Amino acid sequence: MHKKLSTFSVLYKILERDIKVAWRRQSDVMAVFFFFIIAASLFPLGSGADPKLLNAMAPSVLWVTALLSCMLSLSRMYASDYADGTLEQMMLSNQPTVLIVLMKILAHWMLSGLPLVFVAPLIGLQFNLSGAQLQILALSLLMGTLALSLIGSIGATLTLGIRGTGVLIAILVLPLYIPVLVFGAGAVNAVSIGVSPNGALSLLGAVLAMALVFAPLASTAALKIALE
Amino acid sequence: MHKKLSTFSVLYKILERDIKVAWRRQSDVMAVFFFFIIAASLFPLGSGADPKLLNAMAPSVLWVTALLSCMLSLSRMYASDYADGTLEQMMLSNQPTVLIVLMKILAHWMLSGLPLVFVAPLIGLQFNLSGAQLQILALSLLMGTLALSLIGSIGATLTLGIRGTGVLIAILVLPLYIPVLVFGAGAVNAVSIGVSPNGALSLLGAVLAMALVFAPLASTAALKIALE
Amino acid sequence: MKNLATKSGFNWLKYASPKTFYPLAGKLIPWCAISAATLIAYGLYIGLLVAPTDFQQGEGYRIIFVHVPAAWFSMFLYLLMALYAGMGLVFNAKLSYLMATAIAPTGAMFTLLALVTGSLWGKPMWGAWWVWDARLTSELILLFLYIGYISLQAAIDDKTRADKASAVLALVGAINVPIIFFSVKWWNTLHQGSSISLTKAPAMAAIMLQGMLIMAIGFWLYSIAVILMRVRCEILERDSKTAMFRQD
Amino acid sequence: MYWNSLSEFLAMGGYGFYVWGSFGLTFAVMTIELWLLKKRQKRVMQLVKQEAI
Amino acid sequence: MGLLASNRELTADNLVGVRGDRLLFEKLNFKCSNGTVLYLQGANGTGKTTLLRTICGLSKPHAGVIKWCGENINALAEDFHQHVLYIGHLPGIKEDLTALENLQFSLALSGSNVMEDKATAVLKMLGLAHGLNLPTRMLSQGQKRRVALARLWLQDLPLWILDEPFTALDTSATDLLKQKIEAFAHDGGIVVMTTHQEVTLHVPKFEQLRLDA
Amino acid sequence: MGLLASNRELTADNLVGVRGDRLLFEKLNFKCSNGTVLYLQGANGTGKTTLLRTICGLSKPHAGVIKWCGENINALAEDFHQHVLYIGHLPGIKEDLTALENLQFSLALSGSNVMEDKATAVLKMLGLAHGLNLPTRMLSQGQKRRVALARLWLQDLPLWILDEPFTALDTSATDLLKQKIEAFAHDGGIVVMTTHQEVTLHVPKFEQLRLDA
Ligand code: HEM
Ligand SMILES: Nc1ncnc2c1ncn2[C@@H]1O[C@H](COP(=O)(O)OP(=O)(O)OP(=O)(O)O)[C@@H](O)[C@H]1O
Ligand SMILES: Nc1ncnc2c1ncn2[C@@H]1O[C@H](COP(=O)(O)OP(=O)(O)OP(=O)(O)O)[C@@H](O)[C@H]1O
Ligand SMILES: [Mg+2]
Ligand SMILES: [Mg+2]
Repeated sequence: MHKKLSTFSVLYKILERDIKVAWRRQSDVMAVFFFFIIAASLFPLGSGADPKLLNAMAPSVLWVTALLSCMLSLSRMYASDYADGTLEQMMLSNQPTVLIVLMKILAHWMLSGLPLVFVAPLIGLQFNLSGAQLQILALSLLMGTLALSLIGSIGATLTLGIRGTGVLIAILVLPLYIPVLVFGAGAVNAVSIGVSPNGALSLLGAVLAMALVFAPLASTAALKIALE
Repeated sequence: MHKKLSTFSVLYKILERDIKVAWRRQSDVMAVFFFFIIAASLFPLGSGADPKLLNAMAPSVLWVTALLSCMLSLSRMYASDYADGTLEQMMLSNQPTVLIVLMKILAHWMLSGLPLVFVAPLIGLQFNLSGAQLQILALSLLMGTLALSLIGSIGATLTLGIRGTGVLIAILVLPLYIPVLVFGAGAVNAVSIGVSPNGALSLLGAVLAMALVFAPLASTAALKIALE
Repeated sequence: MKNLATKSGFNWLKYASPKTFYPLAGKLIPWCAISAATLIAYGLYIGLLVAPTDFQQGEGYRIIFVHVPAAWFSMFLYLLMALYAGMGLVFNAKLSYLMATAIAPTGAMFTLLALVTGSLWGKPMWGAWWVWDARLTSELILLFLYIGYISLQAAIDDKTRADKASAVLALVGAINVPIIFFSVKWWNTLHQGSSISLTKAPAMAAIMLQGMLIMAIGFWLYSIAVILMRVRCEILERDSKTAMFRQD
Repeated sequence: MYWNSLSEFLAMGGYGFYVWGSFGLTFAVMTIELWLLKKRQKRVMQLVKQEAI
Repeated sequence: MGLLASNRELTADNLVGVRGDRLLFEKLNFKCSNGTVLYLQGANGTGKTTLLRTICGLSKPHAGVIKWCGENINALAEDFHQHVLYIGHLPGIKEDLTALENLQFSLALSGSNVMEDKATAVLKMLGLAHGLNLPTRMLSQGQKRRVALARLWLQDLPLWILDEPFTALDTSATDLLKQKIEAFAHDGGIVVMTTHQEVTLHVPKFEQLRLDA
Repeated sequence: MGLLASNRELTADNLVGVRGDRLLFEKLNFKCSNGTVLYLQGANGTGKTTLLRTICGLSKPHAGVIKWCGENINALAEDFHQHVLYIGHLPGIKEDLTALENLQFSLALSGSNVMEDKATAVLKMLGLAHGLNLPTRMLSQGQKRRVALARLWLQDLPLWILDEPFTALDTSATDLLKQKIEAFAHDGGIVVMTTHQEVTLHVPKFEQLRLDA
């Protein structure tokens, strides 16, 4: 009557479905994207048009904005699956929950972190960043946003089913994001002052590696607690 | 068996209930507050500790952060009333919907805009702002956050019942927030460069007046559409 | 109802059940409180009346007698909280969760005090209420971590879930604290700029050190007393809810 | 005893505001914490008594 | 019961209901006077919920009019709303508030001010004694429904619109609700309701309307 | 039906259920073997949902153990999950996806790969022909439930756990579901279910368990 699916194809289905759902409401995929663009453009509006000031602000403004836009979409990461009972079904699936969590994180990254890697340099141009700076900005975001999705997943699972979640997640997650921000923006700043960004980038890599190990475990524990 | 309540007391009950719900989870009231503090503190971490740069960034950073924190709590403004059917009941109430909407906006402002007026100067100290700058910062936020709640309500009602609302609201609302930001941060910047902030402040007042007239009407229309 | 602690098979946990602990804590509190009051009074005496002035900073340095103990305990209590939270998760011991919950507000309070007294010191010393120095920044982040823990605890009203969820958060925070502190340090060294670091202790006079230590022990005993009081309240509150439910 | 007069003690060599501010705040906050706890304790005790009846 | 004494009438004239691109019902006519229970039947997806929402004015009909005492309800707006009590698929309660607070708020919304002890009494009668001071999030499915339904015992409105009111209720709650509906109809109230359960109601006028036709 | 042929057994040993601080049931014992339908009864809020969630391992029991073929389900974890089909109060479907996509995903989650035409056929049989390619958001309450229940026709799992499966279903859907449950039990399946409706099921072993006691 039916054949069994391999672990791999079950996980692939989970990823595929998250992306399909997001795609169905394209506005969602676009949204993080636009939020980043609009929020980053607010700073020049708020501060007058001094190009030197803008250039100096740019790494922190772009990185903080990227961080906030990834964070904003966190509450969406598990909430709807929780509300409609899909998450229960996932926990009852015959696959280890850690792997399922990892897939959800991956989907979140592909939908909210990855797009930023491509627009950030464009916005960077508005702030008069140099080519080298833009390159490192993109590279640091590529690694950094994955770490943000991983760490963010912990906040998202901890606050499942709690109302007014958006802001609570922010409070839980922002302090944990600080190393990512420091090393990510630090790499771009290093280029600005003519220092090699490699140190910052390798530290960022180390943070990412740590997050890859611990975040899925912590999220899984939090999920089990939330559904109990 | 029972007496009729006056319009005034029905409206008061609506305001009271919103505040009670928020108070029940004190974390909620605190949350916007803390988000503001934490997010504002991220910028120095992204940019290094140069006090001159920080001082120059401060007006735009503080104003943009205040704006973002008001915006983050927008999705909470009507969403839970919508999800559990209370909003339907409000529309079926014997009070004009505009007034009900106005009360919800007022509650939102009291819970998310007003507290910022009080903490912003404290954070301003961390950016080495002067006394005069701090004063104008607080004043501009007092007027500005009310306008933000009013305008935000339009975005919140337009996106009701749409999943992944957080980011979508942001996109709808941020462009409308620009005048508030420009005049609000502009007033503080004016003080920094030794110009009178009165021009910017009176323009901010004009924006607020416009918002007071149009935002409740627009929100009401959006609500009716959302519930149809 | 079966006692949760007995299930785990660790004998010492039996004594760690809230019911046994409640009267024990009640006996400890007065002793801690009295010795805390005595030590703090003695520390104040040394700090304000006996210790001589600092040749660099004048009398302003006396803030050290509250600032430093507060800063120490802000960090120490966080570690302790994470430890209890971890034990709670591992042994499923209710009392451990209760301790973690009770520590958080006091820890946050000391963090806030370290920040405020530090600022009050910084204004006369550096001419600014705040500088973005690595140590100050780390302390600020520590406050955020406490706030996160307390907010999460408050936002979940199913107590069992609140305990477990915030324990997970405390542990995640504990893994992160070293990384955060390290990253902040690194951030500050990259941008040397004008940041002023806290000066190396200028061969602190023995009497100053003595005053500070006494003050610190006083704060420690105060923390114990307050935390135990809070645990007792927590036990009663949760217990009485159970009783309330049983009535019908 | 290090001080010569009370007014000198209070002035703290010109740092009075900062020193007394820190000490005052520290002990004020600690006292408030204690007071809040006492209040909570009283409330809980009342609740327990109510249920006992 | 002052409100219920006077003569009321709810009529539908050639209603047409459309959802998306789909025609649900056409040329629908009915007339309900005091003491009527109008019982909508139909398989899943035939448009019962859509019709109920149209009757209370939450959705506009595609064509046709609904009249309350002879006047179009769209023209009446709030003047009509103050006579309607609608309980839909969604319970309309806040999970953060207690049962009592929820009840008081939903009463206040329609302008009636009910004493706390009266409200408490009704909640107790509905078997919610122990949950009075719990946030409703901590109640079971059926208990939440009971909180939502408690309004029926406390408000003097002449028209009730109930969408599957028996969902999730156990037998004792179902009986209570049935009796309440019967009493209400005897006092001259008008009820429009749907349910997939079998119900027999002893009321002055019991009318059925099938939507599949 | 390979899976169902072998002997399975679900047992509960001295279960204690607690929600918040409230004791719901105590010293609960039961044993279900092939062909059993265990029917949980009890008023609203007596802990039926809690018990069902405990049986599938979503919540941990406060005390006591649940065994599947003699082994503790907590130890089995995923090895137990691959035998269980749970449908709770929440339908577990995404409103943005179509009925077919939802069905395929929930099948994939439990590792079975069903041909699209087979899934389509079941959905059609359940009366969802016209809604196949609509996002489920556009379906009525009862139609959504049908989508959630469609899994029952497509998966070979030996243990079904159903929380109020008849909610929102009209009579024809109720009949289909009843027949399916009966057929499943005759093939040796085990069902644990609750409902507030009256049901009579013709199955090899029909056991009732009241929770109010
Ligand atoms: C991690 C938390 C902190 C610890 C462990 C700590 C510890 C200390 C210690 C041991 C001293 C005296 C020895 C020395 O001069 O180096 C000191 C001095 C000082 N601290 Fe802190 N502190 C902390 C946070 C803060 C904060 C948050 C502020 C300000 C907001 C601050 C402001 C000061 C000032 C102004 C001095 C005297 C500066 C000087 O001697 O040049 N500290 N701190
Ligand atoms: N938001 C929507 N957009 C488009 N069509 C919809 C929407 N909601 C419902 N429909 C369609 O309208 C029809 C009627 O839905 P309605 O909810 O009124 O049915 P119902 O009779 O109440 O069914 P049930 O017994 O299942 O509650 C359904 O076939 C459904 O597909
Ligand atoms: N999240 C929760 N926290 C604390 N208590 C809860 C929670 N959810 C439910 N309860 C309590 O547990 C009890 C059992 O709830 P449960 O949902 O298992 O009941 P049920 O038998 O399924 O009822 P129904 O027939 O209404 O669905 C209820 O009395 C409820 O008050
Ligand atoms: Mg319906
Ligand atoms: Mg139930």
